[in-house]
Amino acid sequence: MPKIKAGVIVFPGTNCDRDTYYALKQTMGCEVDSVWYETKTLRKYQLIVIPGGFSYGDYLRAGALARFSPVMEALREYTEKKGLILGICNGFQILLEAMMLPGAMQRNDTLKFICKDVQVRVERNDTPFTLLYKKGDRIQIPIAHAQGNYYGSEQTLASLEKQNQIVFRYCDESGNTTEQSNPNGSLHNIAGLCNSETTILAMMPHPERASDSTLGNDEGRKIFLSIKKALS
Amino acid sequence: MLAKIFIKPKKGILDPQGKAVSGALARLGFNRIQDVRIGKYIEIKFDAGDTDTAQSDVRSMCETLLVNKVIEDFTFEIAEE
Amino acid sequence: MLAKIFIKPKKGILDPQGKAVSGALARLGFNRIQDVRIGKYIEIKFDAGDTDTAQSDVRSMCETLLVNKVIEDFTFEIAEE
Amino acid sequence: MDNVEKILKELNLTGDEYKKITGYIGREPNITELWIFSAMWSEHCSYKSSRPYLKRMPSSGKDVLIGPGENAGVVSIGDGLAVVFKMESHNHPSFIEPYNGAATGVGGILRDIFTMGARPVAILDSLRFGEPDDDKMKYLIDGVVAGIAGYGNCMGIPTVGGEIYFDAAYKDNILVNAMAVGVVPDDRIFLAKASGAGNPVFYVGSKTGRDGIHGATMASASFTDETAVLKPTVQVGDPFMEKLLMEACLELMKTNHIVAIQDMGAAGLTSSSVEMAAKGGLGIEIDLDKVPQREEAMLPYEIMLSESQERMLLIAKKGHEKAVEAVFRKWNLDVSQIGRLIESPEIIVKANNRVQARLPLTVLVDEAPVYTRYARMPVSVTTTATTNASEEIPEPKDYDSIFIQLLSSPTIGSKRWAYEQYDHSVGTDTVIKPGADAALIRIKGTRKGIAITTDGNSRYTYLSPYAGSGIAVCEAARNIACIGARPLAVTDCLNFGNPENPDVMWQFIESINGITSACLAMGIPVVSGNVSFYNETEGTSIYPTPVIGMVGIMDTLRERITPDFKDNGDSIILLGETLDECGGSEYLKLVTGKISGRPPRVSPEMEKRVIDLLHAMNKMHMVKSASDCSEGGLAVTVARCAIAGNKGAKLNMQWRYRPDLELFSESQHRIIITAAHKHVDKIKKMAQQNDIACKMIGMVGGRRLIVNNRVSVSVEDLRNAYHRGL
Ligand SMILES: Nc1ncnc2c1ncn2[C@@H]1O[C@H](COP(=O)(O)OP(=O)(O)O)[C@@H](O)[C@H]1O
Ligand SMILES: [Mg+2]
Repeated sequence: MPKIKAGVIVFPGTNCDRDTYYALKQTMGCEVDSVWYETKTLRKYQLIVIPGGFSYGDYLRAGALARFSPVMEALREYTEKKGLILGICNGFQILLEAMMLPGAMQRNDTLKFICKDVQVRVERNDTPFTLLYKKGDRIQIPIAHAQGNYYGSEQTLASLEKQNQIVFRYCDESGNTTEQSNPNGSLHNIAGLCNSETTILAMMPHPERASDSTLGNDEGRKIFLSIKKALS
Repeated sequence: MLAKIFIKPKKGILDPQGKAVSGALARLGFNRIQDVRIGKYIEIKFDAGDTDTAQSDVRSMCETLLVNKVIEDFTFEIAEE
Repeated sequence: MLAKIFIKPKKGILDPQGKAVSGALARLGFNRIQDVRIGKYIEIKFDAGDTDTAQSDVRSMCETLLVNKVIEDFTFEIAEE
Repeated sequence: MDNVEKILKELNLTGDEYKKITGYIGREPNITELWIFSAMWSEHCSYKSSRPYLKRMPSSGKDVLIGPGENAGVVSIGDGLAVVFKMESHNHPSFIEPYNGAATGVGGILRDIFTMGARPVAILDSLRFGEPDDDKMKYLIDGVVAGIAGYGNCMGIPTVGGEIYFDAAYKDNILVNAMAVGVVPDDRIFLAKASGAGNPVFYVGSKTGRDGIHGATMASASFTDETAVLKPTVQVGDPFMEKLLMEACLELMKTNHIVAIQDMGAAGLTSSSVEMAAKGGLGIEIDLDKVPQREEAMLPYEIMLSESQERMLLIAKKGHEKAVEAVFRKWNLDVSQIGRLIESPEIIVKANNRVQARLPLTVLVDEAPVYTRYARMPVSVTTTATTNASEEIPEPKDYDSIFIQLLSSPTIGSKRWAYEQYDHSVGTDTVIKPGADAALIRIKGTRKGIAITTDGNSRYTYLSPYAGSGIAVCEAARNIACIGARPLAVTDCLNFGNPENPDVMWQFIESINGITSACLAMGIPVVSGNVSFYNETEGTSIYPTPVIGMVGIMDTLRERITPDFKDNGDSIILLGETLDECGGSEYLKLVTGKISGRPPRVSPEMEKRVIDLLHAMNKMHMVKSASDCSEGGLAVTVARCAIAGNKGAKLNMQWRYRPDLELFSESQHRIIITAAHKHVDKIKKMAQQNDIACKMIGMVGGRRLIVNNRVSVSVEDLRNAYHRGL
């Protein structure tokens, strides 16, 4: 079986690209390229990851300036061919700004950057990104962002719920999606969304930081292993 | 030309920063505050043939880049400096 | 009353955000941009007896809380809604 | 020049210094030249009050590759790798504009690291604030913490540790020290030493504005109302720009196009060009018209002195110009060839096709004045530092309540409110996160880890600069040891008042002596550091505040130890001896509001034995948890371990002193460990062989922390108190 080929997009200001690269290699054993933001085609990949960081310094709005990079054109073309896309943190913000997923990110309601472990509940396991989890699984995973407060209009939220596009929600230790367990004010405790075809997953928590037992937490590892299984 | 652009959170959207500032003002003794909304103020100096072109340029800058219409509203003014 | 407050980086003070946006606008084809400065736009609804009190209230809100005078300048307008 | 006196005053040069200048160059300097002198001869750049004393500190050792003098110290860690680290202050700018002051402090120290070819892997911050009870101080605290977060997070370098103390002594002069650590292959280290006359000089990074023109001068003067006038020069950091600059420099450093590189820090273009050329025994010629500028009509001295951030100066090899430019263009950075190296050892500055300044480098660098300042022991040392602290403390009626108060006091309480704003897990190398005794960063591709901590209790140094400074070194080493690592080397940041004040000078010299003897006794070299004088406002100096940054090494990550209690039934053991030592303690301050008494006794020799013992026991896999006793004493340490492990404990103390004094005494050289019961005898025996006091004081278990019949508090209540925040 040929090795899976993955690309990790690097914008000016991206800073989780090396972490993500390492995690993909370690967990999926796939071939990984760093993909410079000026790249014009992504056809050779089966998985594209838009990693975390501060593309263009997060100036104006997180993700707003990255959205106009040449690679985003290539990404649109790539989605038409149903390639998988994983957007993590800044990647989520970029996908929203690019309108590849509905809604927008506001500043955390604490008005501060938050870096800590949170609990999220897996809402569905019929996506290529979550198939090794059980529905309702609770995983501990770090967040690190200043703008992760998801907003969608009422119609948007209704449609996300109806089409079952919410993949992860912030929850407490017992798996309940309470206000207390919501770190940033996200509506409906949204921590991760997919598109209706489930080829795109965007999430604020960082699975690449929870994929290695040396770091004390590998509960996010199954996201990469799920992708591997889905692509094999 | 000089464009002054005013961006604010859409009506109905919770503005956590505005809320925090409103509370802080109250603690400072400004106790008749009803509402605070915080957005962005952008000044752009640029060349444009005439005011009409300038108008349409600025509108398109706002709509493509400067404003996220899911959460923000904007207005602007143009002056000839 | 409605106060509209415009805050921007002082002259001479680096505005990294404005610089980044200026570059992005150029890449989008707006190529006659000379300068972009980004600050804050604040709207405050509040009660005040008359416009004079309102004026002095808003000035003092700006000076004590809303504006960082070390790096920012501000202007404001007051309307009776 | 008219009005020389007025100008000298503005430039912070003395009349004698001016005479020296005219003597050396054989003529009156012009205004640009005088500004260059004022920067190079400022305290900040020339270390004119401190140089002779700094030399006392031991700076060599078998692993030291580069000691003080370069942008940062470099120490070998084997496997062909080296760690690069340094600490620096950004005190005055942070008081004027907390967010940007702190942010640019982080930016500056990171440049010192990647200038040497190392990729930064961690940031630490050591902060001192006034009591957090007025709005102004809260504003400063919020701004500083957010500024550190804003810069480090955007750069994608984890901020993994630090410390925050609160004391009225810092009310009008807060301290913001930042430390950065990087890793580099030991054969790819870059220096700021120019070579090859004729080689081109490149400027890269942000454009130059009038930012921080008084920076080096400001850091060399006290705060008065006049300094407030300097406000408009405040620097704004652009971490995005620095991220690009870092990636571009690191990419360039993989090639063979450059011979030397130096960041533009204090005194900007002046000090970077002068120092690089002088180190190489060459001269340098620069044309200011080629310097990318952000503002209009800048004068030559303004360009030379600007402290605009995110800029580097580098010397390329002749013929490699295109290749150098290509790398920076790829990263969208301004790059400009602004001059070249010349044979004759002088700096020639041109602008508008005219020579604006022409000065011999030796005079600027080697002939900078050195002052032997008058030093005298302050009266306070004899009046406040000799009282018997314990006599002033009444025994509490309610131990639980005083314990909870201590645990939730700003200085002892958890700093989670701060470090949760720092991205401490980016990089996927943070094995031990903030909250433990030291941070642990793994090095991918090896089994190694580097341990990092900062320490410095300025109440001790106020009461005895010698003892307090020794304690800072000991505590840092102990913190490194508690996570299972071995101390490797030190960087320091010496924050003091006005050196022209004999009291301050005495504190400074004593402090250096304290660091020196502790480092010598423990065999730990000091490889980099920074001096920040003039931390005073309207004549009142801060407490003498030396901060020690220490790096340690762990050969295999499997040796790591964390402070949390692990299993019910484990024995809790105290290594080291508790004395009746409440002088300068948190407990004394909490109860009496006083900072007085004798600080704890310090013995670096004993510290070393305790550390070695812990290390030996850990090698035998007997240590389940470890944490040292510091502020708040034994009781606070046990509480932290209980909170971290979410397990209670029952202590059975055999009192030697009044129980409260024993529980909250801040005696040094103590570590609390836990071990399986079966190992206790062996542990005791090993301790005895090494002449270290060792007592089993209790057992892990239950949901409460109970001490004899004195204390009984649930772990839940301890946690709430500890994490209460400000
Ligand atoms: N400003 C800060 N930034 C990051 N971490 C901090 C900061 N202040 C304290 N910490 C972390 O909190 C923990 C406890 O700090 P401290 O009480 O100073 O420890 P210790 O007494 O062991 O030196 C440490 O892990 C430390 O790194
Ligand atoms: Mg400790």
